[in-house]
Amino acid sequence: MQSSKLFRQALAIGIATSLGFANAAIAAPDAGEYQLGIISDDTGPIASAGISYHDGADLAIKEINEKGLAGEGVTFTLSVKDSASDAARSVQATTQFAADRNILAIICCVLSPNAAGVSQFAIQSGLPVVIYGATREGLPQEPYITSVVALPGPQEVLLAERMAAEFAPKKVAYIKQSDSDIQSARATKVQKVMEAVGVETSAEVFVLGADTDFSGPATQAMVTKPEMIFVWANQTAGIGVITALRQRGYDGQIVTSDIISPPAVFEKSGATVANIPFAVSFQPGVSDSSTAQAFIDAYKADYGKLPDVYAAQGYTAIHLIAQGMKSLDGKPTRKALAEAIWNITEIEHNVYGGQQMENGQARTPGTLIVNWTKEGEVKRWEK
Amino acid sequence: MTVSAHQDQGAPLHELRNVMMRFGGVVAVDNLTMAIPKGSVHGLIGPNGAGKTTVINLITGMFFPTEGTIHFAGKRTDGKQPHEIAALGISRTYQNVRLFSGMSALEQVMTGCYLNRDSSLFQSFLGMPIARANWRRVREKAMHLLERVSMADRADELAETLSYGEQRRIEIARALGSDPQLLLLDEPAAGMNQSEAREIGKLVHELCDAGLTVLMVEHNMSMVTEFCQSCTVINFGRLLITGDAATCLADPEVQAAYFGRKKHA
Amino acid sequence: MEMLLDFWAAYSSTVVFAMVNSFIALSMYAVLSAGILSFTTIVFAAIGGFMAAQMIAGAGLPISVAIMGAGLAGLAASVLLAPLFLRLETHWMALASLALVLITRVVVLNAPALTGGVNGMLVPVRVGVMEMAIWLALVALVFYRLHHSWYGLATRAVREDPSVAATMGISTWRIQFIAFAISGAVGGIGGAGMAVTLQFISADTYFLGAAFTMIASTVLGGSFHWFGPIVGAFIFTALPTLMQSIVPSIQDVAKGVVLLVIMIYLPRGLVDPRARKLRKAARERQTLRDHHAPLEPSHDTILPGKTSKEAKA
Amino acid sequence: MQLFLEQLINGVSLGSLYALFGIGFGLVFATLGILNTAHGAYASWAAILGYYAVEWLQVPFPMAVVIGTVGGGLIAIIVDQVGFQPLRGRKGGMLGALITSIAFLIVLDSLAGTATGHQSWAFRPGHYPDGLIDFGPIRVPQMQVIIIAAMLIVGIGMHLLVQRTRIGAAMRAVGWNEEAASLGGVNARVVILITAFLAGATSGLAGVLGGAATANISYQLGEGLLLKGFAAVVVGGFNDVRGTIIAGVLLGVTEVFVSQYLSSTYRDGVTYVLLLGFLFLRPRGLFGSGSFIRA
Repeated sequence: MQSSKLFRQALAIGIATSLGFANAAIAAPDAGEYQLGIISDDTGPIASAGISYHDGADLAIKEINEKGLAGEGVTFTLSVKDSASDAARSVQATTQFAADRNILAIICCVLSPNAAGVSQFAIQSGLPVVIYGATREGLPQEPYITSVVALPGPQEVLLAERMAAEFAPKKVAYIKQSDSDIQSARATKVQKVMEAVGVETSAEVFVLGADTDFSGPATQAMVTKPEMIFVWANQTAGIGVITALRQRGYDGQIVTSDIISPPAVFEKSGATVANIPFAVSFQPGVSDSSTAQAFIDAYKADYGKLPDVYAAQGYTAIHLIAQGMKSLDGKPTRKALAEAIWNITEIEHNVYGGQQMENGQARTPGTLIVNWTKEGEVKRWEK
Repeated sequence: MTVSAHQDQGAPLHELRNVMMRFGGVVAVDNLTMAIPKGSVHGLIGPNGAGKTTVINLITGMFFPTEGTIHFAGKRTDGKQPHEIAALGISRTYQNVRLFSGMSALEQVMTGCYLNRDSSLFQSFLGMPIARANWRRVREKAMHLLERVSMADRADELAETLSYGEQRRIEIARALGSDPQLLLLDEPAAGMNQSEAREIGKLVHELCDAGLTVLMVEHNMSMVTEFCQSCTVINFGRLLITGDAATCLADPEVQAAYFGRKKHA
Repeated sequence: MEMLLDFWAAYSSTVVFAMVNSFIALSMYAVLSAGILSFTTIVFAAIGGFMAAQMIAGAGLPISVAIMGAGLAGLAASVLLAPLFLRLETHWMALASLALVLITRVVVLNAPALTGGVNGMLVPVRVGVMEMAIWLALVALVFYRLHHSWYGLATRAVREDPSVAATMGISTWRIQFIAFAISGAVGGIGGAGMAVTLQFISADTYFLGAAFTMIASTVLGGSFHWFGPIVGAFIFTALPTLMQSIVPSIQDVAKGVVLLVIMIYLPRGLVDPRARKLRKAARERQTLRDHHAPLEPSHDTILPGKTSKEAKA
Repeated sequence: MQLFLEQLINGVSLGSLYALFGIGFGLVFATLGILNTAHGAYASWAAILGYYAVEWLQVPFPMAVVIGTVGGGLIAIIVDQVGFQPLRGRKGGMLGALITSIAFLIVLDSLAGTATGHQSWAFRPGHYPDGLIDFGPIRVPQMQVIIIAAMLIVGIGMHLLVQRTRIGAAMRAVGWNEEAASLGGVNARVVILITAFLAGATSGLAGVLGGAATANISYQLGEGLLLKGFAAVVVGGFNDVRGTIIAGVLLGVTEVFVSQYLSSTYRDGVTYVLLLGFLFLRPRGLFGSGSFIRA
């Protein structure tokens, strides 16, 4: 049967290729040379952010190796497996990393579902994971799973309090993405703050992440004549909503999240996203610590563009591992490394001007409330 | 008329009574009344586009008549689904051979024996002995039918690799699988040479002798005169004449409609 | 030896996912083999998946019980849906099934008590390779038996030519109803399989991406024999991993091109019993120097209902 | 009342995109018998080409629309000749064509992802008609007016083309039976090329206009259009341009009204349940009469 012959051939090629790779990996590494893994989102629906995380991580590796930040004579290489944001492929990549004895730890995941699946498997096979993107509560688990992403909440609360104090609006509308747990959670936090100070909710409009046309939702929100509209949705949908509001002539205050912080967004939307306040923990032009400045310069030199908040998170994830590594003298094991990382209470090398860790979970670092100017710069937001 | 001569063969097995079939504005069958005597080979003839195949489709339930009634063995069949009519004992072949692609000759005929199955789905996927015994029995029956059409030695071959004449014979064996009382043959000799056609004719006669009633749509006049006891001639969906074959073909109206047209074609 | 163990440790999960995808592909094959193009498999998988997740995470039942429950849930859903769907002809049915996939997503997102809503559900246990293999073997055995049964013959007849099949006493409706039922049960099992391998399921787990990938792998493997979908599922699961190591930057393009090339050169898929028999016949002809010219194979259609030839007769 | 009218216009404009997209999709199905899932990729690519034209070559927006539209048509021809033509000779059936189109969907989408750096782009403010037009108390974005007008012009044009011209007659003939059409003096190959081009071009037009109106030019642009366009075609009846237009517009209006007046959470649910209900009640579409099955 030719078909089964074909299948056997394909299988043979697959095995040969993979064995070849296994072989290459088994070739004994130099003393002090360790491998980390990244389950990236270089392709797929959220690749726009995924690539930034990956770039940030690459930069961190380079820096650590040059400066010996992971300890004397310790160098890292980064092994990449692209998940294309697919949960099954994320889990497969985890098992492959887990089986590869040279891999000490991995960083991963923008999407919470993928992070949850990866974590479960990593715990079962004892592989340290540092999460750099997913913001679901309760992901960190002692000692193997840690997260350098601050949970949503505090930043939104700060932002909302500031808006309430400075504008004292009477009526506010919320446009939320109903199929995203993170965005709904953020919107709820904001809404609570606003309602607590007596701001009336004029409309709650739900959109879906895959929507493209937002003229209906924009009209729906605008018709209730809110003084302020909060937009809580993923990047594409959120910018779509903002554009639709502006296109239809809404000139009230729009407030949103860090989805518009990447420089690529301003490049795309220009003045449409100007003067919209959002809260971030890292932003070129505003973050002014020396570490941040060094990171921004190095990133610009390597990639020819400014880093965004995602790149900063990928960068931080690798530095967290380096810090754990440094505290281990001698032969690191996965378990020892996991414990070392778990016990870190402050990330030394960070771009936020201070980053606390508590039970494997990054706490919200300094919050910057900023906005794009019409000229394409990010400034601290002022009314 | 000679119809009375055949009444001694008993009541008609199958009848169309005042059947009309319209497709949109086109009348394909126009007030047709036709009876197929039990135990005979009955011919249905007429020029191209006369509506012969439509009649077969009406009998097998592919089409529901716009008006009129259809009766088989004393039961109304118009409005019944094709598979229900098949279960009553009517089976057919096709003008342009429609075997199932990808099945061997034996599998084709076994599919034709579908109505012979007496094991349930559960029995067969549990692999119960009753299912296996039934399967074996039907397999033997299918082999026997293939032998009958002299195709037993090609049982395992894919039907589409066989010649046209062989495919026709397999189709007849398949149609016989359901043990029909009435077999409808739609131009069984089309595309065959004279000797192949005669073989088919002989086979039909043997079947008839064994008690089967046959309706044969045929173009080949010598086939009709040689093998049909009686026949019905239609043109433009209307009945021209019905009676014994020789009389029908000699009828001047038939000559005009049939051969007159044929000359111009 | 150690290398082999490493290899197995690295790729065992790929094998498990391939087995899980095999269920989904077999579920699609179940209806496809009876001439129906339907994406309802994904709906059955979702029902089975959340059912299993609830049974395991909520009720603490063992995996095998949960998989059984998921199969039954899928079966029940398909039996309820089939009468509605069988009223529609092919493309309308395909669309209706797509619409149902989209509706399922809305329902999953808005029924947090059953599905965790936007948060999805964690499944605390992971299925073993052996257990999954046993389930797949069982299901494959059922398909094998069915293939060599009345039902198998009838489905092939209905798929190739439903009106001819009807004149043999085969009820298209009945055959397609059974096909739906099998698809439902197997789809439910597949959905549960996804739950106990991904260990996290949400509305996105059972959505269009899975529908398109799985129909493609079913047809790629071959939709004329039950072994085809399994082959297709294994290839489609292993392909991204393989492409990743060969051409990481254009892995998706490469995947599309592989699919395209196979469809152009082997339009009936990798496992094609007819092609095998045709080759055998060709070989025999060569040796026998048979003069019979083979007929052009009639074109395979998945359209049930009356054919145009009939309609225009 | 004002809200109602504004939302009505939103719905009609959204629906016009679905209709515009659906016309080509239906045409390919009726004439060539292909359920083409790659139809959405034409729209994405047309929008990307339009973007390049405006932002890099600095051509005016109307020119970009033309470039995108023609580009969509050319891509459709390439896809047809590379992927679908080999299947025609061997009668691969509907399923083979479907899977081939999925292959193209994967390839074209991921190439589009690479071409855009996986980002979502948008025409810069001022580089496309982004102003408002006042109709009494109602202010309507220019893009919405343009989209509705484009749909009407293209829709009526296509309907006349298919029903009244020789090319249209030839298309219908090929749709009915390719072999018979060739015998009747119709050059089937030419008709296939024209059909593919028109389908790609209408999809491309929907892509450029939609991309501009929604400020979202990415490889995912076509995905949303695909499902809704497919729905419009099915509800409208496969081989009737009028049906596709009416169904597309209805779909858009339904979506917007459901989320305004019923529930925005259940918007898609309600829309698709209505669609399912319609299918079960009237499986042949708005204008469908006989069974549509290709020879």
